[in-house]
Amino acid sequence: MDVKSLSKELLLDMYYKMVLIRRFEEKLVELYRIGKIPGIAHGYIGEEAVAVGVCSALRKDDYILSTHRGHGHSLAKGVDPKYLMAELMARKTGVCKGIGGSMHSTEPEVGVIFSSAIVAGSIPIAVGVALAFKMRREDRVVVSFFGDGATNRGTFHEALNLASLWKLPVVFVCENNFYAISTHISKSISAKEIVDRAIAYNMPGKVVDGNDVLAVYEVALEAVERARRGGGPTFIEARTYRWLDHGMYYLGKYRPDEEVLAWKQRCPIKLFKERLLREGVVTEQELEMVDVRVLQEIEEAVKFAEESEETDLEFAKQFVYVR
Amino acid sequence: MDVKSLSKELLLDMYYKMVLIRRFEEKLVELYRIGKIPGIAHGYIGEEAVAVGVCSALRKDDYILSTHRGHGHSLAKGVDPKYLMAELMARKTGVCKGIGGSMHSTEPEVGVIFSSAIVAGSIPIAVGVALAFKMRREDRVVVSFFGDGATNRGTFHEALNLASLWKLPVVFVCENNFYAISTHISKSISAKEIVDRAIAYNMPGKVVDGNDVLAVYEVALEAVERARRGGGPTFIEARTYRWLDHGMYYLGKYRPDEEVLAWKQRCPIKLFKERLLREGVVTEQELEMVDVRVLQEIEEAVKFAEESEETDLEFAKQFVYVR
Amino acid sequence: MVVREITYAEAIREALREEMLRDERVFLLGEDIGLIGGVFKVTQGLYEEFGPERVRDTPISEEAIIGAAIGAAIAGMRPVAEIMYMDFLMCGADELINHLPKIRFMTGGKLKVPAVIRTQCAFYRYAAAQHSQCFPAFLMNTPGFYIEVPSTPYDAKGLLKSAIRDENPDIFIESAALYRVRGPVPTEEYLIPLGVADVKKEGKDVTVFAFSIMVHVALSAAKKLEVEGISVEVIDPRTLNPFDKKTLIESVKKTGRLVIIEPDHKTAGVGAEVAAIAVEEAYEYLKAPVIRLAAEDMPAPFSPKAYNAFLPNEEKLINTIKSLVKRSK
Amino acid sequence: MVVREITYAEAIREALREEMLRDERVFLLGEDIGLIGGVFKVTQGLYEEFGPERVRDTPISEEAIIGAAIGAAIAGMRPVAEIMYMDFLMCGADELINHLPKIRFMTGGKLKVPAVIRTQCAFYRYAAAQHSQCFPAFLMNTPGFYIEVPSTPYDAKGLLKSAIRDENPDIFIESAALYRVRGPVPTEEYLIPLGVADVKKEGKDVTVFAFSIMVHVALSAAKKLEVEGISVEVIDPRTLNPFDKKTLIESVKKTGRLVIIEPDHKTAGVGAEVAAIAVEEAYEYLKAPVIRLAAEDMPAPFSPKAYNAFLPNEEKLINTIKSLVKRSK
Ligand SMILES: Cc1ncc(C[n+]2csc(CCOP(=O)(O)OP(=O)(O)O)c2C)c(N)n1
Ligand SMILES: Cc1ncc(C[n+]2csc(CCOP(=O)(O)OP(=O)(O)O)c2C)c(N)n1
Ligand SMILES: [Mg+2]
Ligand SMILES: [Mg+2]
Repeated sequence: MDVKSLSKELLLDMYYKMVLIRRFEEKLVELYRIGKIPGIAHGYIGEEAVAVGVCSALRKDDYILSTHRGHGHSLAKGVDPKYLMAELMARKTGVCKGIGGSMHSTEPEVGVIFSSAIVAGSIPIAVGVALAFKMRREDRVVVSFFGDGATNRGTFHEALNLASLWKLPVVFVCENNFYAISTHISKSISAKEIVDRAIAYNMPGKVVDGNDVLAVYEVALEAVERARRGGGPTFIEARTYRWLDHGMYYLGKYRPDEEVLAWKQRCPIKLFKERLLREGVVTEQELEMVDVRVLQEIEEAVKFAEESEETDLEFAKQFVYVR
Repeated sequence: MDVKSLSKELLLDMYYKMVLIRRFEEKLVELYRIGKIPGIAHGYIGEEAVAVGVCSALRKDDYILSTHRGHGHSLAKGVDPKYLMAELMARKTGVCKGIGGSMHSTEPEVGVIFSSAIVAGSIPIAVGVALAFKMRREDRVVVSFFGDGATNRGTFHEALNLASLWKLPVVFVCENNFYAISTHISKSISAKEIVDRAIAYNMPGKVVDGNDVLAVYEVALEAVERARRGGGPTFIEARTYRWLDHGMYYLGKYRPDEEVLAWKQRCPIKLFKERLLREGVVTEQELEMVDVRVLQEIEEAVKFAEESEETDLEFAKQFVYVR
Repeated sequence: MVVREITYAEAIREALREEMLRDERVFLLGEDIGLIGGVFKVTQGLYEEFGPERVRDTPISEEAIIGAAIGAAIAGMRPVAEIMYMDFLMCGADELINHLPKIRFMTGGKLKVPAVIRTQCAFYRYAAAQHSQCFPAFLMNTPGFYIEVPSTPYDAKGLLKSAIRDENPDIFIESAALYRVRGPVPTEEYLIPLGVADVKKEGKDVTVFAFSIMVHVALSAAKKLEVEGISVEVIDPRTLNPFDKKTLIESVKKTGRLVIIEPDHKTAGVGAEVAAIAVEEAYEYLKAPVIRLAAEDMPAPFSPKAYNAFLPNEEKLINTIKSLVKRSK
Repeated sequence: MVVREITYAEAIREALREEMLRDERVFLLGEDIGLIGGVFKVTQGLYEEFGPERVRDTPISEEAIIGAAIGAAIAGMRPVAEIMYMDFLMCGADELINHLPKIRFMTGGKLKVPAVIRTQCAFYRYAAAQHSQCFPAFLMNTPGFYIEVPSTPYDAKGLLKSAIRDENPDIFIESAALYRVRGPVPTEEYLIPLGVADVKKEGKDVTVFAFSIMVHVALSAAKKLEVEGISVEVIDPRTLNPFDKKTLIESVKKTGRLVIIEPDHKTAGVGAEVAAIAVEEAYEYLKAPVIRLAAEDMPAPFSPKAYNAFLPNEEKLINTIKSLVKRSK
């Protein structure tokens, strides 16, 4: 992808989103350690280019559906970090009012409709959302994010079959970070390559370097435009890596040190930054301004969350039924 | 496949099994109409070559797992028609003691271990049986039968992935009769061809004319031997057609008359018979003897079933738990 | 008000049709529901009238059917999905249990999931253990969706229309054995509120709690007992969630006796909850133990002889009521 | 008999290990159970000891895990499958509900399915609505498998060993909140028969029925009430199927009062069945209504503050017992 063909505004926004995710997750780790965040949480550090590359190809009114590892998706699509942070801290001001927690972000106004904590659980729901768009003749597109591990669930299979059969405007983005918890894809996926699974649904499949935000953006854009034109779904396998452990607990050693190191050297933010500077489309100073802005936003988010009221039972109860 | 390379005994047995299935199912239709068979039942007429071709490639101690449309599989693997008929008539002497009915045949001594009435429900179970064989270092093979419609269930996906990953001795036989109840594969399966789904599991896939018993036998034999040698699973798509409606009720018209007619003209029994005679490996008289024997067996089966005691609640109760 | 006799299946079809005419967001999806109008013919004619976009035949993919219904619902549509047999709900149980009833809650009320999942329990069809299940108690034990269990054409139509309009997810449980049963249904439009039990027959000696097909067994038994001087009140909850405790409790307070007849398994079935409620809320009024008549605690046997004995029946109900009344005179 | 204090997780691990040593047909399968010893570390060390053939890491395929366990079991093996969270049972519900408990029956007793499905309810882990479910009542309502709900290391070990040896399928429900709780466990081998409740504490004024984690709440409450002169008997069923009615009924007959404390939802939960049994079989002995304390009828909220109030607790139990005893003096 030719950097020069893209607006500076877009490039800076991509950089901003990636840094925002990185800092957000770093803060999460810190807050988790000191007991300020309860429950289960999964970090997105190392995978920022996927969420940002994909979401940059979307309109605001396009929808994404996300997973247990969803902070990055939410932030990339435009969720305000303070509401996300408030959710993680179980506050009434959170995106899910402190009821959902880390794994259930939602903010329909910016296009984050739903995240499921069940691996692959949001894939058929994404298909249903796309069906609604198609039936209403809206030109909106849905992105379904999921991991490599999710491609082994039956739900994945049923959903992709249906989406292709009905030519629905949905883009399936498999974030292949090579592991599902401790399980390497070689121990869980029998396909030669994950992308081969698209053949079973007669769906175009693309592999992309998930640490190169512009490469991701490019394939996503093509898939999104195809979906928007009524061309049906696309399957994207974005290869990337998570730097942290699966969640916030140490689960033991299951990845070679060299592997982790090699991927860290291919840090998606670093790669993007270097490229931007090399091509001369932005200045160091401009990037630094973004860095500063992000740090501020994160501090504000934490403050906002901490000052918000904790969600209690009576408050939560009112959301079970529409009455 | 060269007919002459096969023993006359085997060829006559294949012919016998196909005719046995055909007459059994014809009798079923007749008995169903006069209210002698309760519940749900699905006929196998037109698809005989698949069950017989596949089961002829198996040893007695190999196992098959079957479906709602399972009479043909059971008879092909060697279940005595009288126990099967008794089951359909809800008798204590039935293969499942009158508790399972048409959709749940079992006779482990001849290698029919289990049939599920849930579409695709027996596929992961077949994988588990194969796992047991592999773990015990037995050289036995499992065949999992299912329809085209079953390939759309998530269970299918999970099971095939696991079987391939663990290189289990199982052969997946998809009986593609082009319809799941009223639903044509073009309305249910997004893959270009069903066999393409094997690619998603890095599994060899073969398409075969399911009305040509020797063609089926040949691909089955290869797959079975591969599995037995430790080479892992194979996916076989056998294209065939059911002559009857989905079950015993008329559900409306969803297939063009010409289509039905064309397939009936390719009757698997007729094709096989003509070939056997053409190649001169058996005589008309030998085949007629088989026909007569089958008719007798069917009559005996009906008599046996009718004379057997009906299954009652107290009798059935004892089989819920092992105590 | 003009009232005709139509079948339970026709009543359901009318409800679907009227709601589809009324609201273009309503659409149907499920296996074989279009071209052939469903294997039970409930949706017959709708494909011809509304076309394949709004009456969608699907692959055999229960998880995707329910999941797609959820997705369409949160995106503003009003899907009505058909799952052919209640047993097959388990093939889509992750979407059914882990998603459908929890999404509104998990999103802090931001999303609504106005989807209806229609299914049926295949009573008396002799379809054996994997095609005969009935587990409404589990759905009751899963907060977040409404559950309808209509016993008559009238209820079926009125409840289904309400369920489709309702903003909550609904599990609408039909009884295949009732599809051809006729009953009076007005030609004018009506709705039945969700959460209101129906006293199908008034009485004063004993309350019989029955739902779905068992309402008919209860009514028939009540008629016969009337002749013998025992006055039976038959309560049909119509919806299991919301559950109309009030009608039940009032009846039990009046009669002092409660017999439950249910088509699901006895242990941890719907009747257990009903008995527990009665004891919790009408303890002082009970003149006798609460009795539950239910399907045996075993999978459904194929053999019709065994199966007919597996479900509770009128004779057992009559005997139970008689001995209960005698013992607590 | 030498007795040490070990944790609940260690007790489970010992049971698995001993049975694997004893019977080579026993093997384990599940997500992340091998290389890292499970996300809760229950299977730690077994991969190293028994190798990848007998401690099998699987893909995220709950349906295939349960299905493969069934297949291996009917072919003569003794699989023990782990499903990481009870919620995920629903991802394999077709195999779990439509197959596992019905195969022996449907085949007229020709097949046996001696598989064990281990899972856990993640109480107090604040993992929100899709990782906090507990629905043993549904399993009780599904005839055909046994259900263990151990509350102590001792019970966990003895029940699991019995479950593995038992010829029936078993659903073994652990409590993640108990994994690190210690308790006395003999070094010598022992088995606990399936279907025998344990009177965890004797008492004469009121019976408290509690299982899994709630046994600890009940025992702690009982201790405090003892001081106030109320004698509480705590019944732990240990298995929900077979269900030991006798021990429950005898206790209720003795005390005349029954309080149930359960970690599942109240409506149509385990407590409903327990209350119904008490009324059916000890009606004349009851001095007061049966009271159920249970999780709220809503999905589990994430917020710890809300979640802690969502589950029943010691304080509520103490107050309930006090007022029950007072009102029925
Ligand atoms: C159905 C289901 N099974 C198991 C889990 C537990 N679990 C949570 S995340 C995870 C691994 C997911 O792997 P992958 O899809 O590759 O996503 P990643 O975590 O690598 O981003 C597992 C097994 C779950 N949440 N849902
Ligand atoms: C999970 C599930 N969904 C639906 C059904 C109802 N049903 C029974 S047979 C059948 C069609 C099966 O089609 P296919 O797999 O092609 O087999 P065929 O009947 O053509 O042999 C359906 C939908 C079922 N038994 N199980
Ligand atoms: Mg991964
Ligand atoms: Mg078919």
